Amino acid sequence: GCNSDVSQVYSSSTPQNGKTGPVRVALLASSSQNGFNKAVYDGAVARAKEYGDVEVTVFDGKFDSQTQFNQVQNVAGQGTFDGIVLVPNDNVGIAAAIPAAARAKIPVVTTLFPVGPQLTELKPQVQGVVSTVAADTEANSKKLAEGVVGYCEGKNPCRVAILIGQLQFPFDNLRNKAYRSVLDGHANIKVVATGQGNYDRDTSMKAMQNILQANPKLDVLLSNADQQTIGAQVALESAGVDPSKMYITGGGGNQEAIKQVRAGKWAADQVDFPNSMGKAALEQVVNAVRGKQVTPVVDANTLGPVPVIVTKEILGQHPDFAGEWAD
Amino acid sequence: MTATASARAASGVNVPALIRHYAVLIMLVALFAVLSVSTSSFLTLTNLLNILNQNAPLAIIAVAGTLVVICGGFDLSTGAIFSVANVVAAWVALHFNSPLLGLLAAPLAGAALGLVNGAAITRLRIHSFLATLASSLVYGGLAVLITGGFLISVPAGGFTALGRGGIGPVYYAIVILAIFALLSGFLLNRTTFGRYVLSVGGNAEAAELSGIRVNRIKLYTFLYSGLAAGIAAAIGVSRIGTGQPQAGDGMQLLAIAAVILGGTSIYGGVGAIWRSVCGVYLLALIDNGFDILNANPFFKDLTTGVVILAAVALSVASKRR
Amino acid sequence: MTATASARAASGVNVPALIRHYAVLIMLVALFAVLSVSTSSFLTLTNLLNILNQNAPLAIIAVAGTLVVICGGFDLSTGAIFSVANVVAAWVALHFNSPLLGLLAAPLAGAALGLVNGAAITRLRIHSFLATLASSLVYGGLAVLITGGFLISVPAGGFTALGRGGIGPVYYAIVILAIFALLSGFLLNRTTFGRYVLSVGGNAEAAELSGIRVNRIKLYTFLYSGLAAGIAAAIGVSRIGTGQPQAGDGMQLLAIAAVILGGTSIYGGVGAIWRSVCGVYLLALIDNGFDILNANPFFKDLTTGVVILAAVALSVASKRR
Amino acid sequence: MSVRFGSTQALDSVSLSLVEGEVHGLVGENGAGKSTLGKVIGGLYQPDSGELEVFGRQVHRWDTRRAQEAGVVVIAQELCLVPALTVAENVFLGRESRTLGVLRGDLRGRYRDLEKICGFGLPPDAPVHTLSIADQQKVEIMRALARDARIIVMDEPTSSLTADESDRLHEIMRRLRSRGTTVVYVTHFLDDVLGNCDRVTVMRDGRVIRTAPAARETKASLVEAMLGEPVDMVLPERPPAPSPGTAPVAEMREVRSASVREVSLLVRPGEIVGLAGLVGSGRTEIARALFGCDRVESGQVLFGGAVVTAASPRASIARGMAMIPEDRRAQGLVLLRPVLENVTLPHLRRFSRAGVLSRRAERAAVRELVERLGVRPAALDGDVSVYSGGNQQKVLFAKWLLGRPGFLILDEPTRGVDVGAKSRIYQLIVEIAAAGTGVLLISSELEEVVGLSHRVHLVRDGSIIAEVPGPGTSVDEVLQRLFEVGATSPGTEGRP
Ligand SMILES: Nc1ncnc2c1ncn2[C@@H]1O[C@H](COP(=O)(O)OP(=O)(O)OP(=O)(O)O)[C@@H](O)[C@H]1O
Ligand SMILES: Nc1ncnc2c1ncn2[C@@H]1O[C@H](COP(=O)(O)OP(=O)(O)OP(=O)(O)O)[C@@H](O)[C@H]1O
Ligand SMILES: [Mg+2]
Ligand SMILES: [Mg+2]
Repeated sequence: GCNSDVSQVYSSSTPQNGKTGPVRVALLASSSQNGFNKAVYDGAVARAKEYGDVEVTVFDGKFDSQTQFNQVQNVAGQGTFDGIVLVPNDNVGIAAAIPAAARAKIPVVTTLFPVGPQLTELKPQVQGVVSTVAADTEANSKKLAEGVVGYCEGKNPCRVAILIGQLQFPFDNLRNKAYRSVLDGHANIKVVATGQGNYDRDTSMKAMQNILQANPKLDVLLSNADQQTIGAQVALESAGVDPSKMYITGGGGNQEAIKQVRAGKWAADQVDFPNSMGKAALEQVVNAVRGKQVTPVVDANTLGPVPVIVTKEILGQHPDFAGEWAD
Repeated sequence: MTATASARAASGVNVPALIRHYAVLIMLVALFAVLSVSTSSFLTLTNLLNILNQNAPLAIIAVAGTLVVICGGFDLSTGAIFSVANVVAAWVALHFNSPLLGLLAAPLAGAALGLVNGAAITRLRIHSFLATLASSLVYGGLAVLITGGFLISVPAGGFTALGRGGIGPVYYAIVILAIFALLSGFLLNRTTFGRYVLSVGGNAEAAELSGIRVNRIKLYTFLYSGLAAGIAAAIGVSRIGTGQPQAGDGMQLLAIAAVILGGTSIYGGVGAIWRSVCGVYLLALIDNGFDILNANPFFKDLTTGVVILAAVALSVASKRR
Repeated sequence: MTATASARAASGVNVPALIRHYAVLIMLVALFAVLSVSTSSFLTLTNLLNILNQNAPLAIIAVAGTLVVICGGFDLSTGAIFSVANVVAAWVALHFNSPLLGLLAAPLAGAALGLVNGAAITRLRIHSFLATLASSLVYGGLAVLITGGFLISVPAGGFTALGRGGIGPVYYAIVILAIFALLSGFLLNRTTFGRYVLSVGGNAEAAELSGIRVNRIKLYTFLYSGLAAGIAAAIGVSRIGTGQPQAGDGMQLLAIAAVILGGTSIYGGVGAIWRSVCGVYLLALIDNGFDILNANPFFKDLTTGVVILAAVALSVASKRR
Repeated sequence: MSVRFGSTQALDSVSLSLVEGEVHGLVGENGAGKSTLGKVIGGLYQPDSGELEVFGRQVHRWDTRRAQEAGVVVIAQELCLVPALTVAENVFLGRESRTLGVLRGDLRGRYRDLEKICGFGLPPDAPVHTLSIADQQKVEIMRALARDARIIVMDEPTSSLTADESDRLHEIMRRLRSRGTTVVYVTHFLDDVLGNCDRVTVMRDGRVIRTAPAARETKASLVEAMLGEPVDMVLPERPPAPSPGTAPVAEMREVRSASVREVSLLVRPGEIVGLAGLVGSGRTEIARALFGCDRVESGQVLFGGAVVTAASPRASIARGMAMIPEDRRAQGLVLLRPVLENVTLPHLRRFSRAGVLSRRAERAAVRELVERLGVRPAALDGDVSVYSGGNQQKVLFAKWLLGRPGFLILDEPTRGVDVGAKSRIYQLIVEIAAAGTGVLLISSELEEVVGLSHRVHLVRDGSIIAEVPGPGTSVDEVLQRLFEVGATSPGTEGRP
C-alpha cells in the first residue's frame, strides 16, 4: 500500500508554521545502557506522556562518537522522526552531522553539553540546533573547586587529590583545567595526585588505593563523578580513613551521592538534573516541531529544586530531594 | 576416478561448499530481505547509501585485514592507527592550513605505523597478536599526546569535502571502498604478491623453502593494513571535521570479527576479500535495523552475537561430512 | 663436540632458555627494583598487598585463560562473563536477601556460561576466537538486561566481606588467587586432565587418535575459564558492593595479553600458569607506578605498550641461535 | 662443518664435496645427521663452524634465499607444502611467470610440460591438502624439478612411493645427471643407492665415515659402515600361524565408508595380516574405518567377536586396539611435547590415581621401552619435534606397545626408518604377534608385507580384490596381480 500513501505524505508534510499531528522524537543517548541517560529518557517520556501525542524512541550511542554521528544521519535520512534530543558523546564531531538534520527540517535539542567547537558556549553554535539544555561545565567545576578553597583556608599544606574521569575526554580536560585554575592560585593548596577514575567504581578504588599509598595524609578528594567517589570511598575506608574527616566531593547528584552528602560523609556534590533535563529538552523540541517559541538556552542549573552545589546544610533545607538518577 | 568424485564433478554444484563460501552472503541477503519487508524506511536509496557510507572506513580496514589474517597474522592496532592518523590529519590540516595536505598525511601516517608493526613483528619475531596489542597501546598513547587530550577542530571547509561529498548521490567513501576492495582482490588473486601471501599464511616454511621472503611479505601485509587504517581515518576525520584521539577505539575488533565472519581462517592460508566486506555490512545491517525498527537497543548486542554465531554455524555445518 | 657446547653442557645452565622462560619474571623484578628505589611508598607491605589484591580477579581469569590458550583456544568472553556473574551475584544477594547465596551464584553463573561457550565451540565446531567474540556480545547484552541498565546495589554488610576482608593483613582475594593458581598448576602438570590439555593443544588429531575426547577436554577448559571469571566476579562485586553490567569490559583482552606476555604460545601446546600471573602483575606494576609517582597518565598506555614489547622481545631474542 | 643443537652434535666436522652432474647417495642410521647436512646445503641451517664453497667460491653467509639463487633446492624429508594452494600453484611457487608482479595465465601449460617429464598424473587444480602423503611427495619432487636447480637434495623422496614410482624418480635422476645437475639422494633403500648413485657417503653419529664410488660398495659394506657392525639383513621368521579355527580378534564385514567398498577381512590373535596395494588404493582408509576414525556407512566391525556400535578411536583403544598412523607428524605425535608424554598419552589411566599422575611410574615404564626400541637420544624430556624421522617412528612404536594391545594396526611402520631400526621393527612385529597380538600390516614395501604376513590382502580402489598366503608368495607375483586387474597403464596409476 505504498502508492496510496503518497498523497497523504505530501499533505501532511511539515507546514511552514509547525506540524500539528503526533510528534515522534528520537532520543540519541550517549549510551542507552547508562543510568544518567536512562534518567534523561525517563524525563522525556514522562513529559511526552503529558502531551499525549508525543512518542520518544531511544538510540544507543555506545559511548562512541562515530555511532552517534551515523545515528543523526540515519534519523535525518529516514524521515521517521520529527525531532531529535541529543546527549552528545563529543561536542565537535557530532556538529558535522547536524546540518543533515537541519536540511531534513528536523530540529535538534542538545542536553548535558553544547554542540559545536566551544564547550563553554551554550548558545546554539550550529545551524539546526535550536536549543541547548545544559549547564556551564567550566563554571560549575570552578564552583566545586571553590568549596575546596574554602575548606583549605588556614590549612597549610592542604593536600588535594583529584580524581578525574579520563583526561583524554575534552570535557574532563576542561574540568581539570577549571579545578586547577581555582586551586593553583592558593599557595597552601597542594594538588598531590591526579588519578583517572574512568567513571568506574573499581578503577577509582584502585587508583585511590595507589594514591593513598604515596599520600597517606589527604585533606581533600576532588572528584568529578559520583561513581568515582563511591569507589574511592571504599579505598579510603579500608585504609582506615574516615571520609567525614576529609573534604570529599562528587559530581552528578545521583541518589547514592545525595545520601552520602546528607550523611555527612561527603562534603559537597555538584548536582545534575537529568530527569528535568529530559523533560525540558522534550518541551523545547516539541515546541520547535510545532512551530512554537523555543528557548535557545535552558540553564540546567535552574531546573532542579536545589542549587548546583549541594552540601549537608543545603540538603537539610530540601528534605525531599533524593537525586534524579541512579547508577 | 571414483564414482562419487565423478558424480560431483559432473553435476558441477557442490552445495555444502557453496553454503560454506556464501554463508555470510546468505545471512546478509536474508537480513536485507527481512528489513525490506518489515519497514518501508529501510529500502530507500538514502538509507542504503548511508549504510554503505557510514561503514566504508571499517570495511576498508577489514579488506586489508583480510590480507593480514590470510598471511597468518592479526592486526589489533588498526583502531589505534586510525586514531593517530585522524589526529595527524587534523593537526597537519590546521597547522599548514592545508586540508589536502592533512588528508594526505593520514594514509602516510597509517602506512608508517603499519611499517613499524611489520618491522617489530619480523625483526623481533614477536607474534603479531601480542605485538599489535602492545603497539596499539603505544599508538593510542601517541594519539593522545598529539592532541594533548583535546580535539583538533579543522574549520577549513575543504577538509570535509572527502568525507561528506560524493559523485552524484554516491559518497566518495563508497567509491574509495569499492576501488580499494577491487584492488585488494586483484592483489590477492592475480599477483605474485597475493600468491605469496596465501603461501606464507598456508605454510611459512614451505614458502621459505620456495625462496619467498617470508618476513618481507608479512611486513608488507602490516604496512598495507596500516595504510588502509590511514585511508579510513582520512575519510573519518574529514566526515567529522575534527581529530579525536579516541576515534578508532574498538574498530580493530570489529574489523577482525568481520574478516572471520567472512570465513577467512584465523590460521591463515585461505580467505576472500569480498566476504569480509559482506561481514562488515552484515554487522552494519543489524545496527541499522535496530535503529530503523525502533527496537530496544538492550537487545542489539545480544542479536549481533546470535547473528554471528548463526552465520558461522551455517558455514561450519556445511563442512561436516 | 665443539668447545662451546661442552662448556655449556658442563656448567649445566642454558642461559637463553632461562631468559626465554623467565623473561616476564625478569621484567617484573626489574620494574619492581626501579619502583623500589624511585619512591619510598612503593616497597611497603600495604602497597604490595594492595597491588596483589587489586589485580587478583584479573589474575584468576588469566590463570584459567592459560589452560584455554594451551588447549589451543581463546576466550574473549571472560569480560562479559565477569559482568553477568557480578550482576547475578548482586541480584541474587538482593532478592534472596542472602549475601552468601549471591556470592555463590557468581561462580555458578560463570561456569554455566563457560559451559555454553564450550558447547557452542565443540558442537557447532566454531573457532573459539569467533565463538567467544559472539558470545561476549550475547552475555554483555544479558548483563544489561538483568539490570535493566542500572546498577544493583547490595546494602547487606556481609556482601562485602569477601572483597574487603582478609586473613590478617592478607586479603581473601589474594588467598583465593594463590589457591586457584596452585590448583591450576597442579591440574596442568600433575593430572591426566592437564596432560590431555597439553596434547589437545599440541596436536588435536594425534590426541583424538590416542583415544582422548578432544571435544570434552576443550569444553572443560572453557568451563574452567567461565568458572574463573565467575570467581573473579564474586570478588569484584563484593569489593564494590554493587553489580554493574559493564564491570568486566576489557578484562578479556588484558587477561589474554598477560597469558601471552607470560610466554604461552597462542598456537597451544605449551605454557605455564605462574608466568601468566607474572604477566598480570607486570601490567599491574606499571599502573601502580604511575599512580604512586603521580606521573602524567597520558604516558601510561604508551609505557605499557613499550614494556610488553620489551618483555616479549627479550624472550624471543633468546630463542635465536 | 659442525652443527650443534643444544647438547646434540648433529654434524661433527663433516666434509663433503659434490661433483657437478653426479647422483650422490647419502646413507646412515636414523639421526646420523643426513637431513641436517641436507638442510645446511639448502641454507636452512647455518653451520656453527666450518666453511662452505659453492661452485668454487667461498660463501660467508648462506641462507635459503642465497641457496635458491645459487640453484640449490631441497626436498625436505618432512613434507612441506602450502595446503590450500593447488598442485600446480605449489609446484611453481616462487617461480610464477609474471608481468610487473601480475600473474600470467600460463600455469597449466607449464605444468603440462613438467608433467611430460614426470608422468605422475596428479590433478593440477586439486588443493594439495586433499592429496595423500604419497601424492604430496610427488608434488614436492615436481616442485624441485620446476626450479631447474643445479643441485637438488632429495631427503627420502621415495619413502612413500611405490616401487614403480620410485623407478620413475630414478629415471628422472638419471636425466638430471645427464643435464649436469647434481642430486644428493638421501634414502634408506640401499639397493636404490647402489643402483642409482655414482658415489655414496656414509654417515654415522654426525660424522662422515667415508665417501666412495657406489660401484665399490655392497649392501653389506654399507650397512656395516652405517651401523659400525654387520647386521643380519634377512626378514625374521614368522611366528607360527594360529589355527584357522581360532576366533578372530578383529573383523570387518562388508564395510563401506567414504572410500572403502564392501571390505571383509579378519585377523586372528597372533596372526599378521598384510594389506598390499598401490599408493592411493585405500589401505589407509580401510584401517581408519576399522579403527573407528571414519564413519562406517554400512557393514559391521567386530572386535573380539562383538559388533562395535559407537565406533571411535577412543572406543577402539578401550577395547585393546592400537594404530600407528601413516603420518607421524600430523597424526601420531604431539611434536611440542616431550617423548615421555607422547609415549604415555593413551595410557595415562594406568599411571594415575584419581586423575593424579605418578611420574615415577611413568618414567620407569617409558625408559624401559625407549631402551628396548633403541630410541636415540634416549632422553625422555626432549621435545619429539627435534628427533630424526626414524626415531620419531620408534617413539610412536613405544607409545602403542606400552598398551600391550590385543590388535595392532601398522600403517607404513618402517617409513623413513634405517636398516638397523627396520630389522629391529621387524623383530618387534614378530615378537608382538608371537605374544598373541593380531597385527594388520600396511606397507608400500611389498617385501615387507609379503615377507612378514601370514596372509596378504590385495587392495585396489578401496576394495579387496584377492587374498594370497604370505609364505611361498613372491613379490613379483603380488605386483602382477595388483596390476593385472587394473589393465590401465601403470604410468597413470594413481589419482583421478
Ligand atoms: N632442530 C633441531 N633441534 C635439535 N636437535 C635436532 C634438530 N634437528 C635435528 N636434531 C638432532 O640432530 C640429529 C641428526 O638429525 P637428522 O634429522 O639430521 O638425522 P637423519 O640422519 O636425517 O635421520 P633420519 O634417517 O631418521 O631422518 C638427531 O639426533 C636429531 O635429534
Ligand atoms: N583427505 C582426503 N580428501 C580427499 N581424498 C582423499 C583424502 N584422503 C585420501 N583420499 C583419497 O582416498 C583414496 C585412498 O587413499 P589412502 O591414503 O587410503 O591410500 P593408501 O593405499 O593408504 O595409500 P598411501 O600409501 O598414500 O597411504 C585415494 O584416492 C586418495 O586420494
Ligand atoms: Mg632425516
Ligand atoms: Mg596410506
